[in-house]
Amino acid sequence: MATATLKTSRAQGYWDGVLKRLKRDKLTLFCAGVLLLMLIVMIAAPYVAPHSPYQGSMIRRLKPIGFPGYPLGTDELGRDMVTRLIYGGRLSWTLGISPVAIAFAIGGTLGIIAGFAGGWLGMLIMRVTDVFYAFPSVLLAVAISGALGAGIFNAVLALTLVFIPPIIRVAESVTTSVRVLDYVESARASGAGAFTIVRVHVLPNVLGPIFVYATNLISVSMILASGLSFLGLGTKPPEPEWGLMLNTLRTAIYNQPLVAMLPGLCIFTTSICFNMVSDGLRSAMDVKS
Amino acid sequence: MRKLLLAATLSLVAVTAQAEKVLRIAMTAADVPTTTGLPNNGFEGMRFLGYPIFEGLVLWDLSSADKLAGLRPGLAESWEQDKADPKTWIFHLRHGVKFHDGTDFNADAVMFNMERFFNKDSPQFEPAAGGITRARAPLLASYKKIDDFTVAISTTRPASYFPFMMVYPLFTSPASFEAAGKDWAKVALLPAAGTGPFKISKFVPRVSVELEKFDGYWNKSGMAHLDKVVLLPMPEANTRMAALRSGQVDWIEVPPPDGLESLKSAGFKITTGSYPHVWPWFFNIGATNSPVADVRVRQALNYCIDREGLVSLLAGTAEPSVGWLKASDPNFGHPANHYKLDPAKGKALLAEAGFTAAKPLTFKAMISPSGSGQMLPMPMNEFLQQSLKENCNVDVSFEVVEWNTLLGAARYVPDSPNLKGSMVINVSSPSSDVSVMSRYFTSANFSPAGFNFEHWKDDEFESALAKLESATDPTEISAMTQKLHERLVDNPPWLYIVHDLNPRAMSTKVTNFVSPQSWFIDLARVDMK
Amino acid sequence: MSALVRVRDLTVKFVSRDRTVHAVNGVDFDLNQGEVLCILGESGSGKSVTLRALMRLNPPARTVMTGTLQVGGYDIIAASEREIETIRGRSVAMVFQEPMTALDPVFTIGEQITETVIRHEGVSKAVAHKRALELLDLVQIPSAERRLAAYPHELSGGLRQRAMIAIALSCRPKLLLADEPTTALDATVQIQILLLLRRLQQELGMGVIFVTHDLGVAGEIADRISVMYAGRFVEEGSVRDVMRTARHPYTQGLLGATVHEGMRGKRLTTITGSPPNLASLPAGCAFAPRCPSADAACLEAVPNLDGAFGSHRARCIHQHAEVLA
Amino acid sequence: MISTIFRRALYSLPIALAVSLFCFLLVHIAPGDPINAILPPDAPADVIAQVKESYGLDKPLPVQFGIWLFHILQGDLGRSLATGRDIWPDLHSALANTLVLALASAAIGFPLGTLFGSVAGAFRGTWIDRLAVGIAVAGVSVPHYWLGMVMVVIFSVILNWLPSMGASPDGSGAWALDWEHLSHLVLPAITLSVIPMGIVTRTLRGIVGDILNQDFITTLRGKGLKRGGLMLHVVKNAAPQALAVMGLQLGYLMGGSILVETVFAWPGTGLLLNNAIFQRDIPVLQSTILVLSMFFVGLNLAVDLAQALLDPRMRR
Repeated sequence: MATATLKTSRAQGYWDGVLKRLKRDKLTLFCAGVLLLMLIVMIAAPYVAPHSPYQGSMIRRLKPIGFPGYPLGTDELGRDMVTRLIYGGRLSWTLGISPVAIAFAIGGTLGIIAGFAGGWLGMLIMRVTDVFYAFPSVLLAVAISGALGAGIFNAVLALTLVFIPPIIRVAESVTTSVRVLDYVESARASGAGAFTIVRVHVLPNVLGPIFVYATNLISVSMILASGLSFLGLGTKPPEPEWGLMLNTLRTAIYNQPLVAMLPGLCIFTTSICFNMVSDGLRSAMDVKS
Repeated sequence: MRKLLLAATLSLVAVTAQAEKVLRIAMTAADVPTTTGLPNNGFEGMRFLGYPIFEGLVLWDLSSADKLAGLRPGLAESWEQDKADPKTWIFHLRHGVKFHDGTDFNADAVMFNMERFFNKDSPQFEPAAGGITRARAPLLASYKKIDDFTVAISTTRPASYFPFMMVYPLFTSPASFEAAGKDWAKVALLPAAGTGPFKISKFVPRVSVELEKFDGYWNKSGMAHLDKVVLLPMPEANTRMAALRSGQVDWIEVPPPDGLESLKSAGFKITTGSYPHVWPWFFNIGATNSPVADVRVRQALNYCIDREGLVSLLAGTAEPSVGWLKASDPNFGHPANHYKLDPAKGKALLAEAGFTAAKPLTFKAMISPSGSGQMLPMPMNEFLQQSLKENCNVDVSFEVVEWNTLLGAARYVPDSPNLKGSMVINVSSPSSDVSVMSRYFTSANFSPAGFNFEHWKDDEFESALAKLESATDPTEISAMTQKLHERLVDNPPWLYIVHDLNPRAMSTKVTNFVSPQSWFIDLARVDMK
Repeated sequence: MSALVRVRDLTVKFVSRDRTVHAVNGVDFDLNQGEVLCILGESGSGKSVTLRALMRLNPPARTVMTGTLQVGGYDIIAASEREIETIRGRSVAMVFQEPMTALDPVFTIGEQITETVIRHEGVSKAVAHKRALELLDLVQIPSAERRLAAYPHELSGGLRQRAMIAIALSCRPKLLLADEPTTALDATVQIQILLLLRRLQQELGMGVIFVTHDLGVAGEIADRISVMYAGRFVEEGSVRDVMRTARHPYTQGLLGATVHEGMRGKRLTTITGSPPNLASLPAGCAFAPRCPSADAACLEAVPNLDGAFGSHRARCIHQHAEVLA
Repeated sequence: MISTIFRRALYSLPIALAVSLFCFLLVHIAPGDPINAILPPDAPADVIAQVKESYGLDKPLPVQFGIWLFHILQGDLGRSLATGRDIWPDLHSALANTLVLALASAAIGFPLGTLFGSVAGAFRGTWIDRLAVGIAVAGVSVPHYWLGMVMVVIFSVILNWLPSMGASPDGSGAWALDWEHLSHLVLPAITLSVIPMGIVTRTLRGIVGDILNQDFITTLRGKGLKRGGLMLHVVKNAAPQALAVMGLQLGYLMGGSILVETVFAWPGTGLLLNNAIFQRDIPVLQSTILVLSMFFVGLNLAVDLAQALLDPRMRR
C-alpha cells in the first residue's frame, strides 16, 4: 500500500511537470487552441453556420470565395461552403478520432495483456499482429473498406483494424519494459495479484506513452479516412465530409480552384495541428527533456 | 543496353510518327478492355475494342447523327427469316472478306466463333466472352452451316427484333486461336485478328492498346482515315481532363460537366449527341410492403423531380428523360402521362396513395459513387434527394455501395437482405431497341433469373410484345413498339430522370467526328489535321 | 614550476529557458605535476561538473563559466574551439564512470584508440596501430591484438575500463581526469583498476584529478582530498588530515556513513535530509538544513574556507576536530 | 547469423499464408460478386451459373482457397477473372512500375529527410530544428492525393511543364532512362515522397538527438575529435536504425501508393489492386497482395540483415 501512495504522489509531481512544460510550449498551445476553436464551432454548428448544409440551389452553384452571403463560395450543388466545411468537420473529426479511440482501447488492452502475460497468449497476440503488419496501412484500409463497402461505420471499422496492430506493438513493448522494472518485480515478489499489479503499477506507467502514440495516429487516421472518402469508400452523401467534398469538388478545380481546394486545406490544417499537439505532448511527457 | 536500344527505337518511332496521324483517346474504363474479340468493360469496351477491330454479321448504322442508329449489313450481306420456320434466320455471308491475319472469313469461321461463345465443351470455349454474348443474345438457340457462305441461326421463340441481337457476337480469326496455342489468354497478347478497319498493333496490358489502319479492309468506303489510334484507360475524370489539357491525349470520353466551360475556353471542342441511354431509378416493386408498388406513387415521383435543374447541374450534357425512349423518338407513342415538374400533381397522386404531409413518403435508394455510364452519380442523386424533398416532401436516404455491388444488387430478388431495404436502385441502362426492352421488362425475366429487377408485370405490355415478336409487317411492328412504350410510361417501372448526351472533349486537330445516336462510334470516319 | 592546474573562483551555471542551475559556485585549487587530487562528494554536488569544466566538456549551449581556469598554461575558458580540441585528449584526458556507454558501441577498441592517436599526432594507421598495441600492454590487457578488433560489448567490464584508460593515455596527457572510474565495476576489479591507475600515474608522472563518492577509493589513490558540497569545496587537506580529523560536519557525516578501517565497534550513521536544490540555493551554509550542529549564524552567509591547520581547511564556522581514532 | 535469416525466412511463410487467407476472406465477405466484372448486368441466371462453374466460383470457399494455394505453391499465380490473362506478366510490369515510383520517391524523400532530420537533431531547440520539424509535420499532414491534384493543375495544366498521367509517353509501357520517361515520374514521385520525407526527418531527428546525448559523445569530444570525426561516429551509430525506418518506408511506398497511382493513372500495383478490389477480381487481388506482402517481408529481412552488418551488437 505504501508503495502505491508513493507512486501516486510521484505521478502527481510528474503530471505537474508535464503541464508546466506544456504551458511553455507556445506552438503546441496555439495548435491546441486552433483545434479547440474548431471543435467549438463544430459543436455549435447549428447556431453558427450561416446556411443549411443540405440546401442548395442551381443558380448559386460554384460561386467564388467572397460571393455576397457566401464568404467561402458554394459547392457544386450551390450549398454554402462555410456551412458544409463546419458540418464536414464533424464527420471528418469523427472519422479521424473514433478509429484511434477504439483501437486505443482494444489494441491497448491486447498489447498490455501480451506484454504482461507473455507466454503463449502474448505470442499468439503478437503473431496475429505480425500478419496485419505485413500490409502497408493504406493498402489495408482500402482493401477492408473496399470489401465492406462505403459508409461511415465500415470506414471506422476498416481504420480501427488498421490502427490496432501498431497500438498493440507499442503497448506490448512499453508493458514489457515496465514489467521488468524493480518495483513491479518487488510487487510480484510480495505476492500482489496480477490484476492489482497491472492496475497499480503497470497502467499508470504505460497508458501515457500509448496515449501519446495514439494521438499521433489521429492525423494519419484523418488523412486515411478522407482518402477513403476520396476513393468513394467513406461517407455517404449528402453528409458533408471533407474527403468526400474534396472528391465531388475535384472536377471544379479549373472553374473554382480555390473553392475546390478548401476541404483539402481543412484536412491539412487539422492534421498539422493534431500532429503538433501530439508532438508537444510527447516532448512534455518525456522526462529527459 | 537493351533499354538504350529501346529508347533509340522509341525516339525513332516518335520521329516517323509526325508524318502519321495518331489519335490518342482516354477511355473511362479502369483497364484496357480485353483484346480477344469480345471485349469486357461493357459497351465502352465494344465501342473501342469491339467494332473498330472485330465485326458482327449485322452492324450498327452509325452514319447519321439525326436518328437513332439502325442496322446495316456487316459480315452478312443480307438475312431473312425462314418463311417456313419463323424461329430460323438465314444469313448470307459476304464474299472476299479477310481477317487481319490474312485468312478468309467464311461459314467455318462463323461456326468456330459460335462454338466459342455457346458450346462450353468446345476447345475454343471462352467463358467470359461466351457469358457476355449469351447475355446479349438470350434468344439464340442453335446455329448451323448451310454452305461456305450461308449459315442458319435459330431462336428459342419467334422474334422479329432478333437481328438487333446479332450485332453483339463478334468474329475473331480461328487461325489466331491456333497460332496462340489454343489459348485465348495468349491470343490476347497478339495474334488477335478481326475483320474491321483497324487491327491491333500493340497491346501493353493495363496501360494501352494501339490500333493500326487495316489496308485490306473489305469495305473500301469505310476505310480508316487515321493511321493509328492509341487507347488509354483513365477512370478518373480529372486525370482525363488533365491529360487532354496537357496534350497527352487528343480525345477524352466523358469530361466532367464542371470542367466543360474551362475546356471550351482552353480551346477544346466539346461534342455531345443524343443516344439511347437512360439514367433512371429502378423501382423495387416486388418488395413486401413496397411504397412504390402503387403505380400512383411511381407516377407521382415522375412528376416531382426537376429534370431541367439536373440538366443544368450537368452543364447541358444530358436531356430530360420522360420515358424509356426519347420524346422525339417515332416509337415514343402517345402515353397519357406527360412527365414534367408538376409538384401539385405529384402531391395529389401521393395523397391518393396515402402519403401526406403528416405521413410523408420515405424510402431508401441504393446508389454508387461511380460506375460505367453512371455520369456523376453522387451530386446527381443528391440533387434528386433535394428536389424530391422540396417539391413533394419525399424523404430519400441513400445506401451507397460500390459499383460492382450495385450491379449485383440489380439481380437480387426484391426482398433480398442484400438490398438493405432499398426501394430504388440507380443503374443506368441502354434503351436502343425492343430486344433490350424485352430483356428488361418481361415477367419471364424477373430477377434473379433475368434483369427485371423491379418484378414489374404489365399484361398489356406482355401481349403487345408477343404480337410484336411474331409480326413481320413493319407498320405493325412500329405500332406494337409504340404500345409497349406507352405502357412503360403510364405504368412506369422506373423513375425516368435524364438521357445522357455522351459528352466528349477533343482537341481541334480531331476532325470528321459525328456523334451518332448510339452507344458506339465509327472510328474509321474520324480524321486528324 | 608553475602549477599544472590553476583554478580560481570557478563558477559553472547551466542556463535553460525555465531555470538556472548553479552547479559550481566558486571553487579554487591548484594541482601540480605528479599530484593526485581526489574530489569527494555525493551525486549532484558539482564534482563531475568541475571535472568536465577542466576540459570544457559541459554542454556548450547551456553552460556559463566564470573565474580563472588554467590547465597546462592554457586558459580553458577563453580558448577557441579549435584550441580546446587540441588540448582535449592531448594535454588532458578523461576516464569516465561507465565504460559501456562511454565507448562508442559500433567502433572497435582499436579504432577508438587509433583515431585519437591519429587525430593528435598525425601518424599513419600502422604506427597508430602499433601504439594501440603498446597501450593495451601498458594497461595490462592480454592478447592485445585480438582485443583491438573487439567491440566494447564483447569485453568484460574491467577490460572495458582498461581500454578506456588506454584511450585516455594514448597521447600521453599531462593531466588525467577520472570521473568515478571504478563505480560501475565489481569490487575485485575496482581494486585492480585503482592499482593500475596509481601505477600509471607514478610511471608517467601525470597529474590526476579523481572524482568519487567513495572514501575508501579516495584514501587508496589520492594525495589530497577536497570534499565538495553544493558546488563548493567544504573541506580540503591531505588524505591523512581529512580522513583522520575531518572538520566539516558533512565530511564527518560521510565518514560516519562509510565502512572503513578504524570504524570497528562504531555504529554507522547517516546524513539525514537530501542535497539542496541547485536551482535555488539557501543564502547561508548550504549544508545547514542537514547539519546536526547548525544554528542561526549558519544561515547568514556562506562560510569561508579556512582553518587554523595550514593546508587543512574547512568551510564551517563551527569547525572542530573530531579525531577518529 | 545464417540460421537467424533462415529462421526469419521460414517464419515469414506462415505470415504470407495468413495474409493470403485474410485477403481471400476479405473478398468473400464483401457483398459484390466477381461475376459482375465478367458479365453484363443483365446476364440471365443460367449464363451466370455456367460462367461461375467454368471459373470454379461455384465451389465451396475452402476448396477455392485450396486450389489457389496449390497453384501458388507450384509458382502459378493463375489468371485474372476480368481479363482472362495470366496474372504474372501484368503483375510483373505493375510491380516494376511501382518499384520505379517507390525508388524515385525514396530517392527524393530519404536524402531530404536525412538532411532535415540530422540537422534538426544536431541543433535541437533552435530555429533550424523548428523549421525542419515544421517541414516534417507538413509532410506527414498533407493529404498527398490532394497535393498531387494541385500539382497537376499547376505544373501540367497551367505551366504545361510536366505530363499529368501515365508512366510513359503514348502509353508505350516500356521504360527508359530519358527525359520523356523521367518527366512522367516527377510529379507522382514528389507527391509520394512527402510522407517518407516527413517520417524520416522525424525519426532521424530523434535518433541523432539521442546519439548526441549519449555518454560516448562526451568521450569523443574529450578525445579532441573535430566535428568531422564526430560526424563519422554519429552516422555509423544512426545508420542501423535509420536504415530500418527507411526499409519500412520503402515497403509502405510499395504498398501505399494506391491513392497517388489513382490520381496519376500510374500503372503500378496500386492501380492494379484498386481495379481488382472494385472488380472483385479475386485471383489478381490475392496474388498482388501476396506478392506485395512477401516483398514487404523480404524487405524487412533484408533490412535486418543490413542492420546486423552495420551494428556489431546485433551480430551473433
